[in-house]
Amino acid sequence: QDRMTVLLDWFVNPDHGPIIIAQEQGYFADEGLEIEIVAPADPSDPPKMVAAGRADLAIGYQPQLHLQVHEGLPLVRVGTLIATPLNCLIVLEDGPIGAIADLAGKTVGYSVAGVEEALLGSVLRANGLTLEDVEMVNVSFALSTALMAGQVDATIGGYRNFELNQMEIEGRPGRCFYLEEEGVPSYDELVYLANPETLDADLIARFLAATERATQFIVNHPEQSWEIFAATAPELQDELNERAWADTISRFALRPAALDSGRYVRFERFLSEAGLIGDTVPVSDLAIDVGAL
Amino acid sequence: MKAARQGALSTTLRLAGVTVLMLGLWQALVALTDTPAFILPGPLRVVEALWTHHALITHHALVTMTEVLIGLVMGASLGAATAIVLAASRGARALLRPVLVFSQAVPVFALAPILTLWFGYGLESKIAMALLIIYFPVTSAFFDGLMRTPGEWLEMASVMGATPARVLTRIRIPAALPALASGLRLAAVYAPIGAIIGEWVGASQGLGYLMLFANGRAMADLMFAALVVLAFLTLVLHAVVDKAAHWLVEHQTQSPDSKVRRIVF
Amino acid sequence: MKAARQGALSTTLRLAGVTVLMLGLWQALVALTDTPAFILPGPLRVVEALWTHHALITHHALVTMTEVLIGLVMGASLGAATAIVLAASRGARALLRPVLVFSQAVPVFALAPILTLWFGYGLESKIAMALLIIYFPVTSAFFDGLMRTPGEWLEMASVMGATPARVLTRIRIPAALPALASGLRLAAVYAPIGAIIGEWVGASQGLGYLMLFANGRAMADLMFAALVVLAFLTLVLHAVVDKAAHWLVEHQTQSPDSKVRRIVF
Amino acid sequence: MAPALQITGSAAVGATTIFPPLRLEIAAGRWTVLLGPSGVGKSTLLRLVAGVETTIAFTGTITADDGSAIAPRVAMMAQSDLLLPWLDVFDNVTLGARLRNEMPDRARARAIVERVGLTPHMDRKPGTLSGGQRQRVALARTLMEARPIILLDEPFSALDARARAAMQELAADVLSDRTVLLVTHDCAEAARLGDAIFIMTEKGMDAVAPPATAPIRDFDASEVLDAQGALLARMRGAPV
Amino acid sequence: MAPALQITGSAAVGATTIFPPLRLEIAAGRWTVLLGPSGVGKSTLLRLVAGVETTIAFTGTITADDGSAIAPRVAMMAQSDLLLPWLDVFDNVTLGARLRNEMPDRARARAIVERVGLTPHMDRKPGTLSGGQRQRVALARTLMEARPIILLDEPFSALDARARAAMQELAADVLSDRTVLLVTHDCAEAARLGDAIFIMTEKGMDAVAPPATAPIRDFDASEVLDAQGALLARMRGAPV
Ligand SMILES: Nc1ncnc2c1ncn2[C@@H]1O[C@H](COP(=O)(O)OP(=O)(O)OP(=O)(O)O)[C@@H](O)[C@H]1O
Ligand SMILES: Nc1ncnc2c1ncn2[C@@H]1O[C@H](COP(=O)(O)OP(=O)(O)OP(=O)(O)O)[C@@H](O)[C@H]1O
Ligand SMILES: [Mg+2]
Ligand SMILES: [Mg+2]
Repeated sequence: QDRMTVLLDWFVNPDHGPIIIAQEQGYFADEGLEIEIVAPADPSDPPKMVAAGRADLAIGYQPQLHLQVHEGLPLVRVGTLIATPLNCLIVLEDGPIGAIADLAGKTVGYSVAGVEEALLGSVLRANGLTLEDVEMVNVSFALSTALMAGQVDATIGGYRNFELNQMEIEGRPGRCFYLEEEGVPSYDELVYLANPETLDADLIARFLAATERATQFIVNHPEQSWEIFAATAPELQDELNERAWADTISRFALRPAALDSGRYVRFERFLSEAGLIGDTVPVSDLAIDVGAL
Repeated sequence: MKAARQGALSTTLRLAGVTVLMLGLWQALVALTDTPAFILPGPLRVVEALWTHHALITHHALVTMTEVLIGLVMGASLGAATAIVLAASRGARALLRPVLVFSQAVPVFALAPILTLWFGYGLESKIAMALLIIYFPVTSAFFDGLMRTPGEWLEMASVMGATPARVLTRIRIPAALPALASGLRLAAVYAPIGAIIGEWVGASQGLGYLMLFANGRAMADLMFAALVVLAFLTLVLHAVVDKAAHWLVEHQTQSPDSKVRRIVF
Repeated sequence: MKAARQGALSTTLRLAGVTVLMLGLWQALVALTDTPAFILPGPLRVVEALWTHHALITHHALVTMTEVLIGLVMGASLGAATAIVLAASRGARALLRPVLVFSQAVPVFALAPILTLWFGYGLESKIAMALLIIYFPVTSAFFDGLMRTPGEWLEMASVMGATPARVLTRIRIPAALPALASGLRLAAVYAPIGAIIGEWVGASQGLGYLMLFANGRAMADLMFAALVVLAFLTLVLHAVVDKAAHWLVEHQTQSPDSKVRRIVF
Repeated sequence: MAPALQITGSAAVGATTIFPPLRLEIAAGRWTVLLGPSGVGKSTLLRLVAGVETTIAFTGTITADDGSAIAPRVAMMAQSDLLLPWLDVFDNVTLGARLRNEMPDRARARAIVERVGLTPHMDRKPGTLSGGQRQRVALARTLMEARPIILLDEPFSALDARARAAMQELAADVLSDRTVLLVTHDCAEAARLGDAIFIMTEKGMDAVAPPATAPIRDFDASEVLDAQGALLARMRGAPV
Repeated sequence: MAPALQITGSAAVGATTIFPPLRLEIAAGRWTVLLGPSGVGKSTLLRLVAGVETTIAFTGTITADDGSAIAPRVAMMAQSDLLLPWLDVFDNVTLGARLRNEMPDRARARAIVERVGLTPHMDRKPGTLSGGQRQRVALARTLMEARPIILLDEPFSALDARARAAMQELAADVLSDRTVLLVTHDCAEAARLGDAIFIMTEKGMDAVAPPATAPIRDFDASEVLDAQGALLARMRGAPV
């Protein structure tokens, strides 16, 4: 039995389905792995901890990864958890914003500083606006409440599988503008990160194999997998998680170990053009296929 | 015995009264400001959530309480010790005091990644956080008290050929106990906040975790239920420390000081 | 005049010494614990970042400083006023004190969404946060001082037929000024933290915002540069309040108390 | 205007007797002097009359002959000076009026400060005054209180002979017509000032005949010296 | 063993003179008594000898005839009792030893407490003691200090005649052979105890002849009464 520590990006939620199911179904054990799962409260911590050697794997965001690598953190993507963007630009469904162009002069809330400005800028440009036309406010983790309470007119950084359901349950349904439909190159929302200098490719390959099996199980048995997931913690048993679970299934990477190099090249160029990073680096500095090592 | 029991009864009654008052205020606030329930739910909804989730809340409350108690004891001890060192040595004062202020000026939240790097995601980092947050009020209040020893006593001690250590233990520390008590009362209120912040930094248990979790899910009622439990625990802790502080001060002196309390309260 | 200038000089020198000491400690800590630079950069890199981004940092520091100063003045005034009300009336004590503790037991962070809802994302919500965070230490310390008036003075006043209001303003408040000073010193350290937390909850300006921003961009050096500036501002604020508190206490009394300070410091 | 007082009763703390049942008549508008060994309960008695004693329980009655309440008509100078360290001499002397929300009589205060010999120190804080100077400030503060009943607890104990004589004369002058109860250890003082003199002992209250002349007496008048000698002898334990 | 002391100099605070240049010789192993009007600087002088005066500047010298430092050989009883409110009578009396990190001589402490008449109050805190009882605790604490130089600042001022006489005798007994400097306002006390008597005035230091007999004298011996009378006359301002 080999021990591994995995840092989630945030509290356990349906996005982490494959990991939880693999754990519960014993797939990790089948691979000879004993996995310790740790959930932090600040999503910017786990990559640092992995870079510092505190854990073997962390869940991170592809857009953030580019910035982190450019700031010199020893990090590399070794696998994919969620293979599409989840991020969306949300407005109130019955609110005054009917199209993105209506955002001129309005306030947009965001939570994790970093790439949100670049993403929003690109979306705005695609709709004839610039960042100068809106006011951006960092509202921390109160995205939905800030929007529902009318403190901001739109939010960016909320997830389509989560915040949208949440708002609907609260009776203030939201409407999502999908970033990848508004000029932002598509990317992997959640990826597995490791320290390239210390990573153990064999361990990681076995880990990914287990999550791949779990993903297949989830896709094949959506109801049963929800039951298993919900049983792991009482706080997960509510309507929101159940609905989010259903909406997330189609977004799990079916081949977690597979690497689409083009995605990383395109996004690297996108960030460079937005001025967030300097010269681009080769994909091999950002992401690897552990199976190929 | 009887008096004590009556006292406890009246305290309970008063607390009950205050609770009702606060619930009323809360309901009024919600109604008046027209705050939506997903930001500030009314007390009824919160009580409901308390009932629905009582097992969950109890579990997490126990975890937090453990962190708080350990943090409080360690923070108060360390704080008192630091104050004594500062009071004892001019050199320590010149060097350490700014360092202390400096260290406090850094929001603990910013230190969180460093603390988790050093202490990991377990109980230790939460205790460290609670400790850090109460360390300064205790140090600061006790130190101020230690520096306020009436000069005549110090002069008397110096004529008597007292050793500095003995002046400290026999005169300055006893004379500063009311100030220490003041610091401890503050600490009792801050220790839970410290633990909560520690949990926010990274935890899978505790009321702080539960709050963030509920917040992330816009479950305002669960979040406020956890908050109410936390506030209640703090209230109890404060009452206990207040009693202990009174005892500490009363026990050592029958001076006019203690008489006042009897008159004024 | 000359003495004052010399005092200021020696204070500056001492601060400089302490700064060097702390930079050394920091460097040693980084080296010894082998903490990677993206978690805790060494002082040199931070100084470099300070230089590179000085315009940016100055801008945000000014915003934060404004919030802190307004919050400090308002929080200290409100806190002092509350302590006086509590000390003046038994009824207020019975009702308000638990409410006060209760209110403090609720982590400000949890109140943040409510505050921003009521006050918006502008200056007001940060001031409210700074105010909230220093309100309790000031109230608590001053209140404790007000309840410790030597009984003989109160007896004398009662024989003289004093009105309660005058006893408060002429005896209890002056006698409690050292305790208030103690509370103010704490407040000076906490007010900046309050403002920072306010900014973390939602802001587009200020050092707290800058820290979050730098954190999101994984720019540890910028984040620590902002942190250092914040700590420095706190240090200055603490020194100023310390001086003011000394003045407050010294000015009103030439009692043995004040003599001690001269002897012991 | 100044009432006569009658005190009858005993005092105790828990099971400990502080003083046994005793009876003390204090004549209206006169100086009544109380002598007695240390710890016999003199200060306690004064505090009971002023209504500020809270730890020692009194069983009995303390009444004024006009039937009105006593406490609101009392001014007391306690055994310790109780000066407020943050007020200067003048402000300490006028404290009573300020505490009652009245305008202090500044001219009278200045006159009294002059008569206790502290005009040069008017603006000084108590922390820098000598023991005797502090006591004189406390005396001046008490004399400022225009109350019919005055309780003085060893008011001249920290003064030299000359200042003591002067302060006795000042007090006798300012407090003429008031009902004064003076506690002292100085037999010469008792002989000089007392309209009535009592010695309080563990057994009770003994009246002693004062000199035949009216106070305030000359300190070296022979009847005063005789009375002083007699008091000293009794206080020192000579057979009664 | 106990040294003689010589004090020459003047004291001032800023531009204010506290006392003018004066000279005081204190004989070894004897009682030197210092009288003087209130505020003339007696306590200041004692504090200067003990080396604790910090606000008043002294220009001159204070030396012992054996050339060694004075401060470490001093025990002082200040004008206020300075009891620690959180210690009971016994612990207050043995405070010196505790502060020096020495084992207190418990038997001796008990004996001294007995002699100041406080054995029944041994376990009480100072807050509940009478003024005279507190003063006796402070006296007992000072007598516990086996120092060659003893400074007493009005040590018996709060005591009745009987207790005062007894405490004078106790002090004279315990402090025989020590160099004692006693400040008092009681001329009888000066006449009874002084090997040498000085009157400190605004102008300087005047020596007064003590009674011809050796102290401690009988309080009603005629030469003591005469000396007391002469001192009183001088203190009250009769022409020198
Ligand atoms: N800081 C100061 N500034 C000005 N004068 C001062 C200061 N401190 C003390 N004095 C004065 O010094 C003088 C000497 O005081 P000291 O206590 O020595 O008098 P004393 O002879 O002991 O009088 P007493 O018999 O009343 O105790 C007093 O007049 C006092 O007012
Ligand atoms: N709480 C208490 N418990 C027991 N005894 C007490 C308490 N408070 C006071 N006493 C005693 O009561 C007695 C009377 O005290 P009081 O101060 O009235 O004496 P006094 O006659 O004024 O003496 P002095 O001349 O020394 O000032 C003292 O013996 C004192 O020890
Ligand atoms: Mg008395
Ligand atoms: Mg004196």
